Amino acid sequence: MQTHILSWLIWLPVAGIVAMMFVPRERKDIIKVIAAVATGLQTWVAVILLLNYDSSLGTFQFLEKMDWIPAFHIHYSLGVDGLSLPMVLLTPLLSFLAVFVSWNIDRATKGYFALFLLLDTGMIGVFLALDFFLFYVFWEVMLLPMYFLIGMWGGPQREYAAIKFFLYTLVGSVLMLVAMLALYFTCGQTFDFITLSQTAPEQLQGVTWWGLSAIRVIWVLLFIGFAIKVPIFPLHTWLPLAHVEAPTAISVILAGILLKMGLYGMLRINYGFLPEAVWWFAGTLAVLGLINVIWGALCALAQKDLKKLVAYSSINHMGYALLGMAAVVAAGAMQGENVQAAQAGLAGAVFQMFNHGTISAMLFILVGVVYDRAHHREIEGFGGLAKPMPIYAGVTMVAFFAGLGLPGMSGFVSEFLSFVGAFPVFKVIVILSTLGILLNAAYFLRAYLKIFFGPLNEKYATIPEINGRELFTVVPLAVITIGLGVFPHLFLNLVKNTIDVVITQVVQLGNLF
Amino acid sequence: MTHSLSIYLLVAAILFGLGVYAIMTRRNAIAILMGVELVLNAANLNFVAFARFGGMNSSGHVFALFVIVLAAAEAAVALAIIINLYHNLHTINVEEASTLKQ
Amino acid sequence: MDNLQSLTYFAPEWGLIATVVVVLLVDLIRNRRDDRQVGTWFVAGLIVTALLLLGNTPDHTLSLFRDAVAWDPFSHFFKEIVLLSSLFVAVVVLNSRELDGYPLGEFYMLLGIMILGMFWMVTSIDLLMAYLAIEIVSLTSFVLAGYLKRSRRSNESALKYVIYGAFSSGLMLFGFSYLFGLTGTTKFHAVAAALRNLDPSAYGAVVVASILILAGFGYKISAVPFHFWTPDVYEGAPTAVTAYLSVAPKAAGFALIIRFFHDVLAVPTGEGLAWSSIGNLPWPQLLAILSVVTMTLGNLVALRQTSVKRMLAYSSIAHAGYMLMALPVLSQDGVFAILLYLVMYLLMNLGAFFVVIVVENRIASEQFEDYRGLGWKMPYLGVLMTLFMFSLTGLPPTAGFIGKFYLFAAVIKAGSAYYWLALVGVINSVISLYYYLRVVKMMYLKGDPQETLEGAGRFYRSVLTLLALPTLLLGLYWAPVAEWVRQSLLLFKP
Amino acid sequence: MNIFIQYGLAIYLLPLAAFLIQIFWGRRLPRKGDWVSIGAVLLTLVLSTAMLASLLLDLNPDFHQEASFTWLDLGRFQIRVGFLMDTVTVIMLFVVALISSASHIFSIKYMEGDPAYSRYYAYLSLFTFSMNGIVLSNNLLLLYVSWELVGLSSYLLIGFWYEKPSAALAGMKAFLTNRVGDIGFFIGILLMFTATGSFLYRDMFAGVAAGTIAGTTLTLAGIGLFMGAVGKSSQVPLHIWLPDAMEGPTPVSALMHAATMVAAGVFMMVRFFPILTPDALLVVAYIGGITALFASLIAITQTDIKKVLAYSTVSQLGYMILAVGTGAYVAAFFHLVTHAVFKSNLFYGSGSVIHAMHHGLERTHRHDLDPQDMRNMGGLKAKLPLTYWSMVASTLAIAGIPFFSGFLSKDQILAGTLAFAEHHPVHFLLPVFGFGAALITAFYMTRLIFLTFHQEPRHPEVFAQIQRAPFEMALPLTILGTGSLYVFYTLPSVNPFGGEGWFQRLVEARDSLAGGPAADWMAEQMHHAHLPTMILSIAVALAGLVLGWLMYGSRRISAEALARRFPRLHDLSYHKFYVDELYAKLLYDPLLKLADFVGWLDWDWYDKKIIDGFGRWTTRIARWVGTADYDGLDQGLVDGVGRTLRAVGGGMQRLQTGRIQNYILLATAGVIIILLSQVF
Repeated sequence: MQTHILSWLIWLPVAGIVAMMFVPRERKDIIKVIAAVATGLQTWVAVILLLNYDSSLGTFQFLEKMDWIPAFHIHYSLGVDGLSLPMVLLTPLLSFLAVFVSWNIDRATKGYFALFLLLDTGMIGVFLALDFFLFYVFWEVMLLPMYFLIGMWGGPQREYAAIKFFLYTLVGSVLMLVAMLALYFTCGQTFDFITLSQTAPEQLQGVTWWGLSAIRVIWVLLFIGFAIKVPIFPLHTWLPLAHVEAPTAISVILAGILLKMGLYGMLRINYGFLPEAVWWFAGTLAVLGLINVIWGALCALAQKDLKKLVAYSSINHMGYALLGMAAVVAAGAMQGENVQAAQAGLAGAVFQMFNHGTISAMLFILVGVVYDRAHHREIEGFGGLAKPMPIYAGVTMVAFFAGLGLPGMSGFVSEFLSFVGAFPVFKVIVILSTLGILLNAAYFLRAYLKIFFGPLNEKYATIPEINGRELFTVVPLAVITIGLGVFPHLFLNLVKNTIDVVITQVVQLGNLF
Repeated sequence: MTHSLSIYLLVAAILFGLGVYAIMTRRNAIAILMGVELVLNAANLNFVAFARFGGMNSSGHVFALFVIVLAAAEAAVALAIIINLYHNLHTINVEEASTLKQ
Repeated sequence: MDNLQSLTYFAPEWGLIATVVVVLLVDLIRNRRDDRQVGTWFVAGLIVTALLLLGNTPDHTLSLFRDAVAWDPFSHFFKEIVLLSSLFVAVVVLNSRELDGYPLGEFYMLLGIMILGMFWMVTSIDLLMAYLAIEIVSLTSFVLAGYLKRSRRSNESALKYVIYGAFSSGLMLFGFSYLFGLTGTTKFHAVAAALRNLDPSAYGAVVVASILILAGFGYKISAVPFHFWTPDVYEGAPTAVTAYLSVAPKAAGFALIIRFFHDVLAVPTGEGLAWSSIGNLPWPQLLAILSVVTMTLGNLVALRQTSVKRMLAYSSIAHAGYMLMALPVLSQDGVFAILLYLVMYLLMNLGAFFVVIVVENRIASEQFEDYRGLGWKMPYLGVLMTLFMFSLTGLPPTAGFIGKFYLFAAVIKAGSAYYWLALVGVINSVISLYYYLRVVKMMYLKGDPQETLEGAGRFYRSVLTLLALPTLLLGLYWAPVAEWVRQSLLLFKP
Repeated sequence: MNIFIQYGLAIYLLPLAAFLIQIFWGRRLPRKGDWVSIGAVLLTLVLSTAMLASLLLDLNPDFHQEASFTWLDLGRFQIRVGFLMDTVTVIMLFVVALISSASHIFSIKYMEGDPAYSRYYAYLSLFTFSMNGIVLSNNLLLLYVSWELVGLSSYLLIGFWYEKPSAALAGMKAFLTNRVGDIGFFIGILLMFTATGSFLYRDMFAGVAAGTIAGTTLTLAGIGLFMGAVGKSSQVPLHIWLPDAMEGPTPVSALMHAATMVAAGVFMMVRFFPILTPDALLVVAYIGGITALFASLIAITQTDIKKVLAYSTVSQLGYMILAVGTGAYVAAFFHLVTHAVFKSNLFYGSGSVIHAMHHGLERTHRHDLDPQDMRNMGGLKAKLPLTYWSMVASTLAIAGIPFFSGFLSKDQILAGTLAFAEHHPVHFLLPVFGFGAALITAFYMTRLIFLTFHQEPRHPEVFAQIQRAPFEMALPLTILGTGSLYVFYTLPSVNPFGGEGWFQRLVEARDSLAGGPAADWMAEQMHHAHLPTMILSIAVALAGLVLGWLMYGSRRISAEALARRFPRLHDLSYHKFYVDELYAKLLYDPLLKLADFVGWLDWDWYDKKIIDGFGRWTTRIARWVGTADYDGLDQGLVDGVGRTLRAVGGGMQRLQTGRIQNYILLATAGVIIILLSQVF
């Protein structure tokens, strides 16, 4: 049965943009309401999707396929499986919340929300596309609104940050374009994800270009493209800058969704089409994960700007996911076919993607709350805020402890699974990365101490408490974080069968040498 | 026969070289135009020589005729532009016409 | 086919000639105060020509005038491109203030003759015909570039154009003469046949000849190192003319270059449309390198421009470089990609130049600095300019991306030997982002959103919309254009 | 579901419910909701008492109930979690419930009027919940989770008075120090899981028994797990957080930092004893022994009453760990129980003293004086008689005087070390640590009692204002003070020296699965060592008492003179052997410096110099070539690659001179270059 629920998800924000066009730009209230309604409806559709999703299957569901450009075998092809479902749920939710986070945007409101909705479409499209070309188009579509959103509504260095973001990601995506075309022509002229995952591993077998394995060349091209988005050291320097300069809502989206696209792309495309190279690259991936963990944590520890701290914590958190992803090789014969570990690692990575989405979103929203009031983010510039803002302090504590991986919160489960999965294969690397557990706690607690504890900074004696709108944007995320921390199976049941599909792909097709 | 052809070709090549040299070195716009004429006529010489010695049909001659006509037209247009330049700049030194750059 | 018979296939050309004559007559007898009258006649004539052209759509290939001119879908496509861009430019000139105070009658007449020249350029399959056509186009464009007689800049640009043009065509002609000498004929196919049987010892002369010829062609499409005239002429010429020069003659040049390199310097191999170079001469590699140099230079120098118009001039060099990428692969896909790119390029490049015209009309400047806050002052224009800029960069979902996509696809399809070319190409697109984005940055990120300025006016709004809509829509659905291009891939073969 | 498991579930969830109610609605409830938490904890006390009673009825040491469910199921990867109910669990649950109840009740008065009263009770409930998790867990995962949650509640409660920078800092220090240990713990878990494929203790033990994990790996896993205990039970070298943790409210110190939370490490080691290899045990023993002696040495010179008790706790925990290491792990658990009672009582006593002092100081407006400093006290016996007698009982217990509970358990531990040393003479230091610590413990506790309660009050005006402890404080003091008597641990036996009784019958030593000592053999050895140990330990304890009396009671020996005589030693002890300072120098500062450096490296160097400055270098080269335009560098362009490209573009742009003949020259040059390239 052909349903168009996925198309609804993609095009609802566009409908919002169209509706906005008929509103004069002075009517900011109406524009905001339209944005809220569009993303709200989208969230609602996503929930319907969740309710109808059959988690006992690991394959794509709700498939939609239409010819787009038949001559080039390009299709408008959508589908959702366990890898994308979490992000498909998270994207509308965060977008919806971000609308409220940006409720106070006064400058060129119409443009802001129109671009925001366009961004929304691009993001969800990336997760739903089952056609490489479509995927690429959505991938790029996000860049433009992101550029404007950072560049026009950002902080003092916004132009620099915006262009840096744009250039960085464009470098990655054009490499991806080349890889995509190379795949297309070497693997039976198709962009279809499902077909490619079958043909690519066979057709590329043994092909060499300039003495290099074609699989590895394509892998590296794609990997760079995705690594920039994740971001993986040493391609990460756009991130702190973009985060610091972007308006709060955009930081939320950036950290919550955009970073996940890199990992999603790797799992979907690198792992799906080039399983053989997974074996070759897993070690590097784990090392990069380790570097991300330690480097991100150390940088976060050194920050004086709270938002930058949170930004670096993103780098740190992505490292855990990379470790988990690398763990998939545990399922190989050389590691004693430790499917357990592969499942744990991959589940950890996917879960971490989702969790970082909720947790970092929370963190950024909270940073925004205090920034709106104090107009600065210097960690040293506060002190004793727990007194005037007890609720804010409490919520922030939840977010910080979620960030440092406290058990009972979802972040712990995903980090734990990643470690458990990666440990049998990468013992030393994992042992070194456990240092991250300590450093995580160190930078979060240190920041918390300086901001909320100690004698009250008299400047902020009358700082207003977090208001209802702001609470509304954080509480759902906190509930999800704690809920999934206690009942992670709610999440993992959705993805586990797809994880098995990925593992099967990697093991059966990849371990040929 | 080939021997005499190569003489023509050599002369043409020399003409061509002289023409290019003139275009590159003369400051006077008119002189540059003359350089262009040299280049064109070098080609003409080639055409005619090939047609004559190559035992080919008359298309070489025809080509040369057309080139002569076009060269005249080109000269007319170029002169018009140079006159115009003179009106504006009171010089026909091409060195002076270098405000559009970089 | 003999000359008399051939004339029946010449309907569009007749239409053009009639248009020119009508314009001439109207210009003589019209009311001196009303320049627009001529323009209206001219546009009407172009429309008639277009109808004639559409009525004359070839479904097979023929050669006319004793193998001097081809009548094939390939040339038909280019005629359509030329005519389309001419229509846009003619209409815009009608409403531009740039040419205020100059007689429009002659302008349109010259334009008409230039179109005729381009028609012949894209159809010629004879060295002589090609030379004549190129010269016709050149001579008229010299005059058009210098049309602002009282403007020193326009003057200077015309002078440079004429000297550079004459020089290049001289080189080309000299190359032609060698080619003629080597083969004893001027017909493309006869030349090709003769070259195929040529003694390899004469390949050296072939190389010299083809490089000299390349200089002439390269000048037309402004490929490095024959591009030097481009920025200066583009800057000095009236913007409408610049816009036109950046599209129509370039397209015609590509038509000629494609035809020449595929018909003369390459032989078809296997089934379908694929070629290999004659005697395995390494000119495809040479073209690949020229393409890389062209796009890189165009992009890098464009980075440093302070004038939007001049930036667009360099960008047009870069785009020529992108298109050249698809030549060395010598495949049908390559030709297809170039043709498709030309369509997209026409839309976005004309659009960008027209925005420059509007801005020039409004604030009398084409400097980056003066674009500050323009997106707020003229919202509609800003959005369209942004679209054109992103399209020129090649970001989806715009026409520019589709064009680039096919180019890269053609290159990559040719196998791993040209992957490096594709890589250089994509990296160049990243570089180009920087300067295109500078326009956007100036328009939106700088300046005060509160300011307003009088809008572009209904006329320009509609013209720009006509260009912008397809620029966006073709990025989403380009199958019809692709089909159109696919049907135009048929080149005349004897 | 078994009734015990149901009880366990109730005990587990009741405090959680109380926590949730308190944190969200506490402030709006009557009495700020303290009754919710107190009610919950009293219920757990009732339930655990019932369980203990039922165990006492049939005295079956093999009592064992387990229930688990699948928490996560990814196909082949599964995590099962659940509860384990055996005699150890039940006893521990009872101890936790008892001390926790006492703490809840004590706090009613102690925390009266605090603006965050309900938050305080919420945290207490959270702690009880987490602690019960540790006790009930039958698997490493729930253990680790609860372990961390205990850390969280400790963080929250230590930093409860967050306006005080030292308190906030102490909370963070506690959490981070614990995390250091947790890294080892975590690695231990990873090693265990990787080898046995399960988190359940059952499977772990089976794996060790079957040899799935053995040798160095097992030793490492054991040491890893032990590192968790080192952190939580504040062993050297991670002992630094516990004394600072005294910044928290005193009932919290009594509950967590004396009796339960810090005992969690010992509890874990007791649980895991069978899988610890002899090598791992040796590490455990030495760490414990060193801690016992080391901390007691520091306690001698401390003047803050709570600090003395804190170091005493560290020392006693060292005892327990030492016992585990020497194989006498039942003795360790026994000491854990007795210590929980008397040490928490000592804390409540000190709390009572501090409370009284605090109010006294308030009334006399002597804000310059520290209510916790023993040098400001003296003679309090007269004002706080109940507190005094209760504390004396507990002091005698901790000193190891017969007829008090501490004697029984300490005696067993010392017997264990002696027995161990008999068989491994190389490790003769272990009993030395033990007996040495016993001597010093007796000494500094005597010192504490004398300084606080005897002699003349140092500040009579404050003294005059001191009031006796209110009922809510007196109740716990009475109960727990009584609990320091030996007889509660030996029933139905009343032999004050034998140690056998319900406890010994309920908790039986199990054989090591990893090559450690067998239970029977160990029991026999300890039996042999019993008599000499008893004599020696009584002697040592008495010596300590007498010495303390001499120095602080009768003042025959002047403490000040001694301190002057051995200034180095005094300073070392007074400054806690400078461990904090050492760590600051060797660890924190370098780490922060490293972080700053990496941060700089990342932001100012890598990004600005390499990514951005990629351009600067190429520009320089380009300028050297003489074509590039240097001005371009500083203008606007910020991105480095961009800067490079712009510079290169500038070089190329230079070609565009505006002179037509240059163009032609260049074009010709181009043609020639192309020609040449084709020729060659």
